[in-house]
Amino acid sequence: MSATELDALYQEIILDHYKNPHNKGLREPHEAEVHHVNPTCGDEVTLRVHLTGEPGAETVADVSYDSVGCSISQASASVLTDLVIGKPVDEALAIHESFLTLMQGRGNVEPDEDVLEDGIAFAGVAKFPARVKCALLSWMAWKDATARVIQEKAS
Amino acid sequence: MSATELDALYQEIILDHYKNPHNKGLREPHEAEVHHVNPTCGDEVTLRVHLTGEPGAETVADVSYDSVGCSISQASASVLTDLVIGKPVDEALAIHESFLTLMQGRGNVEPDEDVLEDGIAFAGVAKFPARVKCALLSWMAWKDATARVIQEKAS
Amino acid sequence: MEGLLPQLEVVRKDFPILERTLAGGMPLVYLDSANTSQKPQCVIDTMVDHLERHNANVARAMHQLGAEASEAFETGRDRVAAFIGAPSRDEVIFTKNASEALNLVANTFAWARGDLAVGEGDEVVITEMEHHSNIVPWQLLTQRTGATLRWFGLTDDGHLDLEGIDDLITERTKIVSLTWVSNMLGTVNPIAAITRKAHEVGAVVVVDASQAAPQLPIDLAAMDEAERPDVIAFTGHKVVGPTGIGVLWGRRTLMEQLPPFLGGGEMIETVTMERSTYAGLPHRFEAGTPPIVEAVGLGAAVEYLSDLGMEAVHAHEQAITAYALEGLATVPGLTVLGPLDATQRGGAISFEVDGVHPHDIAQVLDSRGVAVRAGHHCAKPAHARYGVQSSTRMSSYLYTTPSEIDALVEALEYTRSYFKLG
Amino acid sequence: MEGLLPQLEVVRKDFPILERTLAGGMPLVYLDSANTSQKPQCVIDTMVDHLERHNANVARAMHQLGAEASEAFETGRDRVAAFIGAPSRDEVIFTKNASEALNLVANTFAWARGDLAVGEGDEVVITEMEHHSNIVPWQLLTQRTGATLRWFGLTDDGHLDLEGIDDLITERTKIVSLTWVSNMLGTVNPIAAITRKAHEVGAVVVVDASQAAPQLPIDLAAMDEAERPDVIAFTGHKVVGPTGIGVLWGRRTLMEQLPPFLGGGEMIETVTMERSTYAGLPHRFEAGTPPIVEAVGLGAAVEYLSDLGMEAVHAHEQAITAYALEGLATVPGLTVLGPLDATQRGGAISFEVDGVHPHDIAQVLDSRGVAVRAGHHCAKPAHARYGVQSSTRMSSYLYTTPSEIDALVEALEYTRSYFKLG
Ligand SMILES: Cc1ncc(COP(=O)(O)O)c(C=O)c1O
Ligand SMILES: Cc1ncc(COP(=O)(O)O)c(C=O)c1O
Repeated sequence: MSATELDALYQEIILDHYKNPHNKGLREPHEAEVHHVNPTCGDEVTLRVHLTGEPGAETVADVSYDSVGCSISQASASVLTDLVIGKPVDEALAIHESFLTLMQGRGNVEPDEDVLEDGIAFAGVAKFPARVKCALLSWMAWKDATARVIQEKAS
Repeated sequence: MSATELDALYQEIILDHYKNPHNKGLREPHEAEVHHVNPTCGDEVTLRVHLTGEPGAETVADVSYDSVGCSISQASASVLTDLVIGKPVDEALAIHESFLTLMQGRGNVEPDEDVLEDGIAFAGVAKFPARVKCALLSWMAWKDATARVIQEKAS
Repeated sequence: MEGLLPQLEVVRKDFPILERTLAGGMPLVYLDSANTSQKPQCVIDTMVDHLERHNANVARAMHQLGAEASEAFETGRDRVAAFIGAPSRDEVIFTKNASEALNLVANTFAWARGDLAVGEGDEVVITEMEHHSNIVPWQLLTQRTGATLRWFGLTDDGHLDLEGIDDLITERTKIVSLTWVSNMLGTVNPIAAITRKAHEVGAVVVVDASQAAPQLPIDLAAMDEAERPDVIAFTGHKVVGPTGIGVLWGRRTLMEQLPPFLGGGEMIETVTMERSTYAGLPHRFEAGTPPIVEAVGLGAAVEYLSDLGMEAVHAHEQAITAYALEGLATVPGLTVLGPLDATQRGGAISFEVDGVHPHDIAQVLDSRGVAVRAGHHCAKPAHARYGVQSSTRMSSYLYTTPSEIDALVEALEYTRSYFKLG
Repeated sequence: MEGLLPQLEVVRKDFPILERTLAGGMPLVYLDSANTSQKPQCVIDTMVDHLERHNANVARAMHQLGAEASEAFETGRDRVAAFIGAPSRDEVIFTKNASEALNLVANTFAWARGDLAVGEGDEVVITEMEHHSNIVPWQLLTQRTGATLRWFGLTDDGHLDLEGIDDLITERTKIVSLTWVSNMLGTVNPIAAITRKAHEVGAVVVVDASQAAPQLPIDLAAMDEAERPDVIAFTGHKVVGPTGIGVLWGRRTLMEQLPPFLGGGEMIETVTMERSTYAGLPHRFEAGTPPIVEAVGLGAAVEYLSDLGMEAVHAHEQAITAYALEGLATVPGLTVLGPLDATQRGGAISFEVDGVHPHDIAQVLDSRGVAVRAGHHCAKPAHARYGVQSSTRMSSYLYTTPSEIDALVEALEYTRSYFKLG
């Protein structure tokens, strides 16, 4: 890995979010709380989701979390919350999908800044297979928690 | 393996004992009966020992057996019985020891015809590690059975 | 001869050991491939390249070598998944051999609770033609749980006796475990029909594919779900791969319900001194450092087979087997154990020769460079069923030529004359 | 520097991977040997020669290739037995890795009856510094049998807390299982003293020698019987051997009493459909085709180590470790976890750097070619004990040079500046 690739990984935006994470700290109210772990390295996140609105047309009213982990996993949690809070769940899920595609693209996917905003800073991560899991930790937790709330409401 | 080595393995004496085994068929009286198996190939022997005489000075009064197996294992059982029946146990054990040394010698041990008689025909077997177990099957069974009788008598 | 692999002589050049000569300058005639297969140069080279240039531990390592090793290892898994048409690559679990794969299932069933629990009144069904590795694990399971072990018997011509199937596979049946292709009789069993029947009563079906994977095209995803086994097991060293690796493919919903087998590194989610939680598939069943260079080698091996085409490999086996059955029929006093129709069987042919013990046959054959196996081939019950204690087995593979079969038949004639059989 | 291996530069030439360059043309600085060791050419060549010229299945095969393969395989066992001074070569059992070896013991104890039976009221004692592979198996055993799991805690400076030993090792203790050398803290534990104590109460002692075997001379036969563990386990890939093989040495009288683990080919004496009897040691615990080419490679590996001399390897590790501890002490904000005296520890050094997560450290180090491990190193409880969630670990081996340590220290300085830490 060259110094340039290293810089592509550790973009300023990422280091900023790492040093000053948004929406960190667990909050009320929430309908689901999940705890996800990256078994390989031990990074952990506890994440809460609060949805409002009618079944089938929910909105992500709040996402809060507590976590221990590396710069990539911390920054991606921070970016996640920025991107999804306030969005209709459908739209948030589409953003999730788009982030996932970027991360699994091995560096060959062009990120859409309109959709991913600060998230495009993670484009460089996709070239580091070992770090993709770091970037996805909180995103997977969010999807899991959201699915649980929706399922619960439906039943 | 060359044809000469094959002939060294399948000496006439061995093939004769194979076709006309001595002392085959289980007989009474006996103080111990053992069943030994070669796990790799499935060859089996059931062998009985009858000892007479005072503790510490027993004589091998009879050895009889029933077995399924290859020419080497069959012939060696036949030769064994010829060699030990009628001998004092001590002497029979010494013959056993000498046969064992020959078999484990990888072809580098010179057999003593005075001790092993027809048993010297097995010298060629020692060069075939896979067949050494065949040659030793009944010998190990005999030693096991003899040890059991002696132990039983002692206790 | 029809059905042979195109360019067989070129294919043989891929296998360096086939150039070997043995004692007395005899060329090697290797007819023991059901025991273990030979390795093509590309498998060996791939392993060497890995060890010389990419060696590192997997999953845990974040550096470049670690990334390369992990990628190579997981590519091995992808290739194996493709080779058997696994519905999901995460259902492919690496074990140390087929035996461990079968034991993994039997051993975890002993600790299963709820729906999968095995206990008194439950039955496990196997067959009389199983390899010991598909008998002993189920004996241990049933002895330890109080369940009952039952089995399919065999017909005189070497097939499963399916007459009593309705009596054998019942509501009490928890598990049916059987071999796809017999390593002794060569018989190919009707896996789909038996699986369908077992699934009807809610039983789990485990298939020992150790002899099937080398010779039959397998496409799990293409099978009707009702007829698809829940688990299949096979072993690397019989599919031109290295020793030290086996494969267990297991239906996700089953494997996720079974309790852990070996505990340790890589199979955990989190560990405290008091308790642990476990990782998802496939890692849940892969405790400790996996067989890394072996998975890399196995990946190259199944690629090699796929490049030849498993249909072509299968056709080759059938052609050679037919030719061998014909040749063996010309040897006086020789009796083949198992089906005599090459289209209905695999490439392992066990036989007896009147008046000569299998050991002695194998020994004389070996003096002519012909390598076969003699003994019970880890199938004592099947031998007992046919009233024999041991047999001689020739087994061909994709590199076997008709002239090697000729050499076998000639060597058998020589054996008979050596032992002075009329 | 004193204590280094003589002719270190020549020794390094034995390891082809050390010539590799990484992205950006960086030379490889491999400091992840506690994770897996690199392989000398002689190990690779021995494996290639086996695969190209002697490949066959072992034990079962009577032909010349089979005899050659069996001889090569069993020579591997002889060499491993000599390497650890095993009282008997039949006590050396090949497993797939250290994890399987430890699980084999824990798993069979679950089914043991009589003297060895484990149940309610019995206790199993481990330590807080164990690798997950020496924790989870005992959790499973105690959960499944109703026994109680207890453990030694750790002192602030990274040693076992032996204060409460009389309370911990008592008449209730059935098994004590602990690591010889910690893979996280580097601590070398007082195996002899603890074994003596455990034997006094009749407990079985299992020692995880995964990190000890690569670096300490081991001579079991020379140990006082009261102080000799009953079982030791280690793994091939950490002693310059291949993956896919581990070693379990077990006292004969213990191993013969334990029930079978995996059932199948090679571990049996005789099999009928109703029941089986089992072979003697070591085969009793080696079901199925063993790791043949791996045993051959491992044999070459331990020969290589013995030729260098384990005393010399140990001295080298100690010299490098001392030098590394000195170097690391110069990095601002860096804290080493575990003992600080090189003579009292093994070569794995885990540390934290204030303000940078281990992942990020490892990543920047990797951009300079320096390969280390970041995470919990399969020792979550030990990390939790010291209030850290993960750490960075450098681990040296016989091929490590002082200038590689310099490269590490420099790269750590660079990491600090990269993340703009004062
Ligand atoms: C102390 C210790 N025990 C056990 C193991 C497990 O070894 P393996 O992964 O080869 O089973 C390791 C290495 O990973 C180790 O360092
Ligand atoms: C049908 C069958 N099942 C299981 C096995 C066991 O395979 P392994 O010895 O690699 O575990 C074999 C081969 O020995 C086999 O032929």
